[in-house]
Amino acid sequence: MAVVFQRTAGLTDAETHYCPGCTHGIVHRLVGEVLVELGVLDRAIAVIPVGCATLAYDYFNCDVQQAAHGRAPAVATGIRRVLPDRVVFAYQGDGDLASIGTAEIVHAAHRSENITVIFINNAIYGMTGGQMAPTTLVGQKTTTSPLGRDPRLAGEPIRIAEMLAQIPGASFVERVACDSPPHVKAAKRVIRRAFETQLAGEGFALVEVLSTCPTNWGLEPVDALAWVRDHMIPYYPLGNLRDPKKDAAARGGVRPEE
Amino acid sequence: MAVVFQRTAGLTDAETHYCPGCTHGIVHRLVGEVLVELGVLDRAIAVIPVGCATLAYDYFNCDVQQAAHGRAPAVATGIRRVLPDRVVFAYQGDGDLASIGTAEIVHAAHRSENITVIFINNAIYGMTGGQMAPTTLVGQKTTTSPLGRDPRLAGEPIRIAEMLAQIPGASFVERVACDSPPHVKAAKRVIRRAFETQLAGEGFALVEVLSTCPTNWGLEPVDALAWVRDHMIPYYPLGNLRDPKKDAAARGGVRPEE
Amino acid sequence: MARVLMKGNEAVGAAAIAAGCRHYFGYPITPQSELLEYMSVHLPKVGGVFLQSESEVAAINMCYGAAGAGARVMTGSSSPGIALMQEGISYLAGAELPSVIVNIVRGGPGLGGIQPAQSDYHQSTRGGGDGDYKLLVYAPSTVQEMAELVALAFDKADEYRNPVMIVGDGMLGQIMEPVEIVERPPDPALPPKTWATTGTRDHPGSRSIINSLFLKPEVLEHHILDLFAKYERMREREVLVEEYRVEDADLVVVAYGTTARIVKSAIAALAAEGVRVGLIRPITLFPFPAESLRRLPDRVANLLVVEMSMGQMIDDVRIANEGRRTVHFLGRTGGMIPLPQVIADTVRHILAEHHAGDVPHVSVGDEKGGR
Amino acid sequence: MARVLMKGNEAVGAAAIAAGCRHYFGYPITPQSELLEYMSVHLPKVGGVFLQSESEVAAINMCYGAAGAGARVMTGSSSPGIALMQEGISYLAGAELPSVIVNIVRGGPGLGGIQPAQSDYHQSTRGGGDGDYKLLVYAPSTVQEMAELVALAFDKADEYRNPVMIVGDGMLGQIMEPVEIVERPPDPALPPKTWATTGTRDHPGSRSIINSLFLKPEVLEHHILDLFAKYERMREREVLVEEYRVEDADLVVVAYGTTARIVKSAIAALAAEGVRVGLIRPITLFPFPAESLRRLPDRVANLLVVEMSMGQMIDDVRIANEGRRTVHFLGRTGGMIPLPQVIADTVRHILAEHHAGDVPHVSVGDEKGGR
Amino acid sequence: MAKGRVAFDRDLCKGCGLCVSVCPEHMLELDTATINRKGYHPAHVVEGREDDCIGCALCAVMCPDQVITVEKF
Amino acid sequence: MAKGRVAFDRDLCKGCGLCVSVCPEHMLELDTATINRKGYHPAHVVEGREDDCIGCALCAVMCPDQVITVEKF
Amino acid sequence: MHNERIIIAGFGGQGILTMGQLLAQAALDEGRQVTWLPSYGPAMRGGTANCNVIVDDAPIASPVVHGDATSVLIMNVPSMKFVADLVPGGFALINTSMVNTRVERTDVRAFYVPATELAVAAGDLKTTNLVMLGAFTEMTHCVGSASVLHALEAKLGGAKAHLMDANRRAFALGAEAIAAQEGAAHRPTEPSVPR
Amino acid sequence: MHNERIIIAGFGGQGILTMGQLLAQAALDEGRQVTWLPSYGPAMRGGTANCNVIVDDAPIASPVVHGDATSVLIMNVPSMKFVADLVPGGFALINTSMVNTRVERTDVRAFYVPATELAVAAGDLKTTNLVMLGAFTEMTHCVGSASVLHALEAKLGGAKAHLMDANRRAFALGAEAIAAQEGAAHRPTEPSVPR
Ligand SMILES: Cc1ncc(C[n+]2csc(CCOP(=O)(O)OP(=O)(O)O)c2C)c(N)n1
Ligand SMILES: Cc1ncc(C[n+]2csc(CCOP(=O)(O)OP(=O)(O)O)c2C)c(N)n1
Ligand code: SF4
Ligand code: SF4
Ligand code: SF4
Ligand code: SF4
Ligand code: SF4
Ligand code: SF4
Ligand SMILES: [Mg+2]
Ligand SMILES: [Mg+2]
Repeated sequence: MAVVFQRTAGLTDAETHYCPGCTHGIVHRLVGEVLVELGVLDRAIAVIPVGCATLAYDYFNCDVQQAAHGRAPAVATGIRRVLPDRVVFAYQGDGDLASIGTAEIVHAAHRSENITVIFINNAIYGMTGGQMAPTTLVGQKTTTSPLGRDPRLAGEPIRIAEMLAQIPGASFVERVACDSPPHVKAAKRVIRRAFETQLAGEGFALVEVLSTCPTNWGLEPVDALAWVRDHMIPYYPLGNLRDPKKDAAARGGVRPEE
Repeated sequence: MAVVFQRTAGLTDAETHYCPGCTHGIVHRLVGEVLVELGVLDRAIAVIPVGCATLAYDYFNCDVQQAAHGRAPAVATGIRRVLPDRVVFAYQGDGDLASIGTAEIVHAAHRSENITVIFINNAIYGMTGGQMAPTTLVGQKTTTSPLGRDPRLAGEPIRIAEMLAQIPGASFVERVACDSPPHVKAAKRVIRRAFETQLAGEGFALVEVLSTCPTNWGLEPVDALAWVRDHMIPYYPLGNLRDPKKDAAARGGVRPEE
Repeated sequence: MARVLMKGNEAVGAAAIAAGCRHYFGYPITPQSELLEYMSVHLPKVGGVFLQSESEVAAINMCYGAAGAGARVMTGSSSPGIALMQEGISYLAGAELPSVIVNIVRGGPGLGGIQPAQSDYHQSTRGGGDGDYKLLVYAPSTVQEMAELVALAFDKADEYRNPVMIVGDGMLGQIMEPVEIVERPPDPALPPKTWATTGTRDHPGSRSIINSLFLKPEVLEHHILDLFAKYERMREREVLVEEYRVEDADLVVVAYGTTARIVKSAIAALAAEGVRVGLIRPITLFPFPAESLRRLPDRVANLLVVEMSMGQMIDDVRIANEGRRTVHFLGRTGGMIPLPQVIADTVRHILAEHHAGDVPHVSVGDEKGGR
Repeated sequence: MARVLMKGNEAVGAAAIAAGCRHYFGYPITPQSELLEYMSVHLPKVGGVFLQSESEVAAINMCYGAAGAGARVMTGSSSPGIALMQEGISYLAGAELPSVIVNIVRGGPGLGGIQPAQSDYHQSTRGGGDGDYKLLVYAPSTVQEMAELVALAFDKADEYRNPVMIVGDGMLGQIMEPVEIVERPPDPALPPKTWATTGTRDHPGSRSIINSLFLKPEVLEHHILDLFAKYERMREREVLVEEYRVEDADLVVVAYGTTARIVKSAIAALAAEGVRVGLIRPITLFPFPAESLRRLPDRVANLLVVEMSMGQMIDDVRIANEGRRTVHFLGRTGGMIPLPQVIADTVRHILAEHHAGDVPHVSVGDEKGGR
Repeated sequence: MAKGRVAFDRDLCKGCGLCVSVCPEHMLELDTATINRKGYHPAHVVEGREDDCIGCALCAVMCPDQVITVEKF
Repeated sequence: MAKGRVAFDRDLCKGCGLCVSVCPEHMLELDTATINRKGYHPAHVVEGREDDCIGCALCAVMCPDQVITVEKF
Repeated sequence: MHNERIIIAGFGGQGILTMGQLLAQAALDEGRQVTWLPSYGPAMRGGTANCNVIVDDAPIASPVVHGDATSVLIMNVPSMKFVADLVPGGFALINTSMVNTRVERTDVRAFYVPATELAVAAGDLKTTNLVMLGAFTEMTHCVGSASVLHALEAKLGGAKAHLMDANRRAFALGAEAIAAQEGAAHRPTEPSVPR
Repeated sequence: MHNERIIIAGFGGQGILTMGQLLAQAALDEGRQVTWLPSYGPAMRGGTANCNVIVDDAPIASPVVHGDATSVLIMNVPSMKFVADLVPGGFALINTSMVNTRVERTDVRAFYVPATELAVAAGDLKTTNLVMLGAFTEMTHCVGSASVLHALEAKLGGAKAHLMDANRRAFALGAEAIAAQEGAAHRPTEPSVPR
């Protein structure tokens, strides 16, 4: 008999304030598990955003800095440049990262800051009550797109992973989802890979996680998972866009660690 | 006997403050010529940046708004949304657009604002005395990369055109250069095409122009042209990355205007 | 239009539309988001443009573009978002662009909290942006007044070619009260915006330029002197203030916004005991109603400033007071609201113990008696 | 180290490095860029990190991260760039992060100009960011003093866990003067930064958290009261002021920064005529040396405030003065520099015409006599 | 014989039902008869189905609130 | 016979030499004997080469300061 | 005519804020002065919610009800703390389906209504707030029943008109539950607090 | 020992700011008090440049020289306006290679030196500023020649040491040009302006 699943030490015992079924909780757990499994929890520093995860300083069981809205990559840069041997990651929502924080994430990638970014794309502004995000799907109703997102007024949703993957410094970029157990398990492997990129000193790594916001989507949690599968994944294809492993292979294996 | 080349009415008679041989002057002229040739000078509104072109309100022979550093796309958006039938363009440097104004340019593209952006990539901050830009080449010496740009500290230079081309709303994106008469002539055709995109209501259009800054590069003007050819073009390949024409063709000609 | 129940945030939106505002650029933030949401629903219905910007920085610069193009334009946010707009606001002032900016203030500093506060007074009245400039600043205290001041703000913005700020605390944004929204098209006496970059030349060769750069210091100074002549006109003509029961008062309270309403409840309670307390309620924070303080009856030996902050307006009270009366302070901050009971207690205490010249009574963030 | 000729901007950098600063994040802007450039050359030589950020917004937030991680960190900019930092500065204050911010002030509003000014006084002393907070603000007047105050700033930032601002005008950034840079490692009496997120747990389960969010208003208020207790300690202990020839003065000028130097030239000229003029030069703008004004000899009936602005520090002078003396003002703005000749004329004029209680003499941006 | 066992820390449960939806054995449900400390109907094993658990932990993988511990035999 | 003609508005010239560098006829040079109103040695046609101009306007295309007018016959 | 200073409190999602708005709208329709002040927080579910409603004849100064409530409506256990805000003689209305403790103060009047159960009886668990409103109206006669129901009708509008019946039933059941108890609506017209 | 308040002015690129720095460094090396205040602007070429240098024995209050200059060094036509800043008895030094007008004021002393031509003679056009400095030093004896040359040597450093010779020649030619004129270095030690 063996315990095959239990609470991770990567998170504190605090109960989260997240709504029932919100996948922020799942991603928190995956990050916590990965930190523990990589043995780096004790030297990890989290940078948390403004958004529903803004209270995550109570959850991640490591040092935490709460950053201004959108500025987590800049804050993480500050930490990284002071403490080159720690594990630094930023956790950001899509309003935070893809809207107000666009410059900061682009330039963290551009500099290839040796940090890991977990990017929660739930196609909406959760904390402030369901306004449109740059990632909101066409036709999706939000409190600021009451008739559904109109691409003629607001443009078509932005694919952050694809955009960042164009930046030379973006060493690792992959999109995952939280809508089903296999996808969650895959997400964990990818998050691990993103931290390994940092540990190998290979530079900027970002994992975009397609997530739910049952509350502001106005869906039951289970239906929200289905919405990710049926609507988000088709527009935001899962998969790896940049990986030092692949890149090294493409270049003939010059990267030292492979 | 025919006059085959003379001053354009698209620019005022003011003498520019640009340094000898600075290609800002060439690009100004191309924009002025295109506005005249398209017959839209009288309904054009320019948005000018903070950078060496910050005094261009004296040069473009149309209405002009001087925008805060990096915010020209937001200012142009404000104008565009008030005056849907005018011709609105932003003229920005690489510090302005690729550094401080990253969020604004990405989101103007994202919304597919129906504006034209002329992006002067001279691989440096001109006006403030030659600091490193995100576009500064590896090894290039500037006043803030005194030993040459080190990609381990500052990342590898960003290719803005490629990055923006990933955004669905970026309808027209092309890179040109100012280093030789054929390239200048081609640049004019491309700038014209970018304005035509706007006139056809096809959304966001951007032309990246590889330019010189003889003063801060510490080169004679003619040598600066050679530097564009020998160092910039190899890293920043010229060519079209997005065009509604091509895109429509690829989609089977569904765009109305083709 | 009849009186309807509306949130303060919604009333701002409705009043703006009724005043001919057709362009809104903004970014979500609690406790202001209902304004944004109201605009997203209602502006398109009247052919207007609502655009959710990528950030507050972008929002204020979109306002700049739109205002420069001649439109009646508005943006709104709450404290941290307004902090981000400071450079843009300074540009608006420098380029003399009419625009209305709404700050539904919450507690700071930093991310702070989301409950009501008045701790952005300095930022609003003295400029958090760079350089010498002023905004015309309105501080309504009811939803109805907020609606009326919003309408006024658009006219004044156009009249002075200056950004105008509406400062409401989170309470005023969230409260619902009956309000009558009156259609109020732009004052026909306003001059045409010939300076705007409308892309239409009056005559060939005439161009409009919107700009705040003046590399020659003598030119920039001249420009600033012109701006300050304008601010001086505002000081002469635009002061709004409510003087409430000051004629026979033993003590006068100075408070604005919802805090002033709470003070009124305290005044009523004190009146029932025979204690006569007056209220000076600045409705314009800039220009500050210094005259109202100066011409108070001689019998008023004590002033009590009540703010939802650690004391910011008190600077303007002190400057106007010039040492004539003892200035006391009662402040709650970080989202705490001073209660009428506490205000009344403070007044009783001052009247019992203090006379002009005494050390002022400072009571900030007492542990009890706030909400 | 011997006295060497250095630009003010360079001396800031050298002094910071001598004070143990090893991290600089910043963005170019005239007239401050030499600081950035100095750091790009010299920080790597001592194993430090220079990073040109993508913007001032990023720079101040990098400072936040680095300060939170326990480093001695600095950023610098000039007026519009500092305006952009306001949200970040408010966060630094809210999260109590020690850091040094240099503002080499130029004329505003908006893009304004690039010549020297003092028109960011309000922004520095009252917060252009959101909420109730204060910075410790130093205003040096020579390059040597700037170097010394930078060193002090790092210690004070650590001591109070508060951002400290150095305010110099463009002149002070650009001027070269002999300066001696003294190695000045962190004061050994400073407590260890146990609060920093260094990613090293003191004991298992102990975590450090850097944060400015307090959703519960009572908790946020408590936090702000703690901050203000700290600011009160600064008021008690940190005031720096130069009182120059005030003992036997007929009139006292209040001026800071390079303006104060120009005033001294005027004082020398007046002294030659037998006119006795004193100078109060605030070295800390917050805390403001109000006491120095209060305890002036009774014979001083007139104060003259001289600023390179339309009058900002004058607010603090008026608040401290409480109506006791007549406060006059002489200001130049937008990059214009008040000349000793004009200052001397103004003093002569005041002494000839005014006595306590008269209407103050206001002379702003006179067409002649500035540079 | 049961191949696995699940245990719920039921006061942590927010009744979102994600675990219920993914259990391949369909052996979980929300306990509508109970309201936990947080005010939710917590998830539990359908009465009598305890032995059907295969210990696959899919329920736990999807639980956002770390309510579930899984053992495998 | 000349195929073209170039004219320089010489007080506008900043002496950058771009026109000189691109003229296929190599018929332009900076006039080091002259300093114009702006303080530069302006470009001009090498003495005696006036008739070599082919009116290709390449010089004008590269001139950042609109100094050059070109006619073609 | 009653002048009331009301606190309504419970879990988020129980329709707390709507209750207050209906009351406020009803009062407005009756030509009274009214303010409605909500608690507000982040969008996340599961927190507590409350609002202050003041109905008066004179213009309302402070919109805050704190320590001077004439009525409190309580929908969950944590909200029992608001009983302390009642003035002597004030009314507490408790939803006993959610709250199993009693009011300890003896200087106030407590009314107990199993509102959730009555709502289920009315045909829809979601009408619990209407049960409470019915009870409150009967308890205080602060506003007329017709005004509340009218306000609700206006709020539901066309699309949700079918919900009106259950709500109407719920409202009536709440009123009946109070009518059956003694002491309701007998409070002096003018509450004994300064306003 | 002279106390001097100097304005140096000309085109950007003529080494105006460097001239001031060399003077300031020389003064510092001689143990004097000194300030050097440049004009500054955007990076674009072609504008005018000037700087104020004050050399004194007492600490220097205002670093601005305006209307109270004891010397002006003029390298282009537009800079002739600075002659107006001279105190009576002040010295104007004009580079006649660039300026073909004469000083009109009669209450100041003007010196004319064909500095550019002398620089060419010294072997490098770019040493024009050293010609001017040589002339100025001879004219005022404000600092010693050796100090200026020493400052230049330090500034050029190793890599550019080969330029030293031409500069030295230029400096000497400037000094000679003045020595040949009458009236230099005869100004009273203490300028008649308040400092
Ligand atoms: C400068 C600033 N602007 C706006 C806000 C308000 N705000 C808080 S959270 C948030 C949106 C968060 O959305 P997202 O990043 O998508 O995170 P989620 O809540 O969806 O996880 C906003 C706009 C703020 N706190 N600061
Ligand atoms: C907010 C702000 N930050 C910095 C500056 C200073 N500044 C003026 S121009 C400029 C750089 C311009 O470089 P670029 O955009 O590349 O234009 P170029 O001069 O090279 O054409 C900077 C940083 C400013 N004016 N405002
Ligand atoms: S509001 Fe949305 S994103 Fe935020 S906790 Fe609730 S479900 Fe999750
Ligand atoms: S500094 Fe560079 S970019 Fe600016 S005008 Fe001169 S050459 Fe052109
Ligand atoms: S472990 Fe597998 S079988 Fe057992 S309850 Fe969970 S999902 Fe069902
Ligand atoms: S997934 Fe977790 S929180 Fe959701 S119902 Fe199951 S055990 Fe409860
Ligand atoms: S037109 Fe052609 S041939 Fe004639 S001068 Fe110009 S470049 Fe030379
Ligand atoms: S290109 Fe133009 S500016 Fe340059 S040298 Fe030729 S004519 Fe003169
Ligand atoms: Mg989101
Ligand atoms: Mg550039």
